Amino acid sequence: MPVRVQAEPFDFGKECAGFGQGGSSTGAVVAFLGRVRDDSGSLVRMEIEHYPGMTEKAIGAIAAEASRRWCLNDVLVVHRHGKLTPGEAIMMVATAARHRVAAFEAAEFLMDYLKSRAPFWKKEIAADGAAWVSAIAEDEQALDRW
Amino acid sequence: MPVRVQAEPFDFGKECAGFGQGGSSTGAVVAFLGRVRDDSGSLVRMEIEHYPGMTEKAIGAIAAEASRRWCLNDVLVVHRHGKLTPGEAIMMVATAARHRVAAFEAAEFLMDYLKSRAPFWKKEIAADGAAWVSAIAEDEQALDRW
Amino acid sequence: MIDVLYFAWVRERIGLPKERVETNALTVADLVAELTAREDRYAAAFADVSALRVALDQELADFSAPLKGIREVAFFPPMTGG
Amino acid sequence: MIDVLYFAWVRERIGLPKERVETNALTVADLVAELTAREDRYAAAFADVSALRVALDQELADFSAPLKGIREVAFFPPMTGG
Repeated sequence: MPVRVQAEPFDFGKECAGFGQGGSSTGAVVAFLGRVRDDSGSLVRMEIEHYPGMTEKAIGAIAAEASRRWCLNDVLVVHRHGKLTPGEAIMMVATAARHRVAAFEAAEFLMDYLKSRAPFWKKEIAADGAAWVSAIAEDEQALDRW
Repeated sequence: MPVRVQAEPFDFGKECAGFGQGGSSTGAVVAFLGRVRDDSGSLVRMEIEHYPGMTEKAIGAIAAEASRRWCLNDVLVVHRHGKLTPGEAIMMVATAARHRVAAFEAAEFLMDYLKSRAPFWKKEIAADGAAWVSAIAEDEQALDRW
Repeated sequence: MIDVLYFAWVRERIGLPKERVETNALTVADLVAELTAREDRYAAAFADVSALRVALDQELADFSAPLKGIREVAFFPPMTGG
Repeated sequence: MIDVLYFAWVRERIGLPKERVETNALTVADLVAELTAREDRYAAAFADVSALRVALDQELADFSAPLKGIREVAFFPPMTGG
């Protein structure tokens, strides 16, 4: 399954080990891992809410568009929801293509669209209170280059 | 060791599992894997020659420059030499940064410079003969964007 | 009858994740006006629609989009995945 | 005395990976001229220096670079790593 939305942790190393290894037409694999940062040093946990049903559909459409534009041999998106602790893996994408430029561009395209077009919302729970993470203009602008 | 030049195979999954996992200031990890492609279907093996001494020095300088430009929390380059079969891993880079844009850009910078500035030469041994891989103009031009 | 879903701080302000709404609203904007007129908590959630996004039957849409044939409307802030 | 190294098809054409060369060449280009004059296999390897790269003491350099103080010169085609 190229798209997985799950509450359970995933193992980035294992996912990378098993990705894009078949055949010899793949010359380049790019994998991206997003982790929970703790900038303030007081983050207790992150909670990720999503829109079941729409989430899978939206990511599937983004992954299909990337595969079409860059002729990918393989693509993978894993995104967690629920409660996460600092340092934990939030999500990953991986792309497999003949050449490195396609693999890099497709992975960045996936990330840019997942950021702003997949229905996830992050809330940071710190020692002194909780706050929803705000979308930033840069992330919206990042879509313009595609 | 952030730079390894070796004849032995490496395990991309294991390298990814162990990379950039410490602390909670890393929000983004990008890993790239280069594999031996067999476009013609007749490739028997690839042989990679390098310049011992200069190789480590050149890659070290490229990695240091990437760390400086993008303020990386971690960086890794592994590159093999010797005989490889189709589908085998040739090399990998990994970068860890606070944000995704830095991690992606640094990984692409590393790849662009390794392609054209690290002393490796690939030879393809096919059923019907052997030939050195030619450098392509695009790879040289790719350096212009940095 | 239409299912209306709320996510993130929209859900928190309105105080529920989902409700069935009896409406004759022709567009999303009409539905927002109806909901806003109901109670303060709706007015608080919809105070600035430029800060909100809407999905119709799980596809992103505009506030001017017609509701004809739509079974599920969702309101939420800009997404912050990845 | 200077160590001269050859890699990839330069090594194959010249037929050896490394040699010690007695030379008074002031620049890389002078050294190339001396080597080219030696034997056909050198002339074949250095026929088109625009297709070659040179490193002095393991740092990329130009063919116009001076050899003073240099202990190791390496000739090779454009790199194809990654």
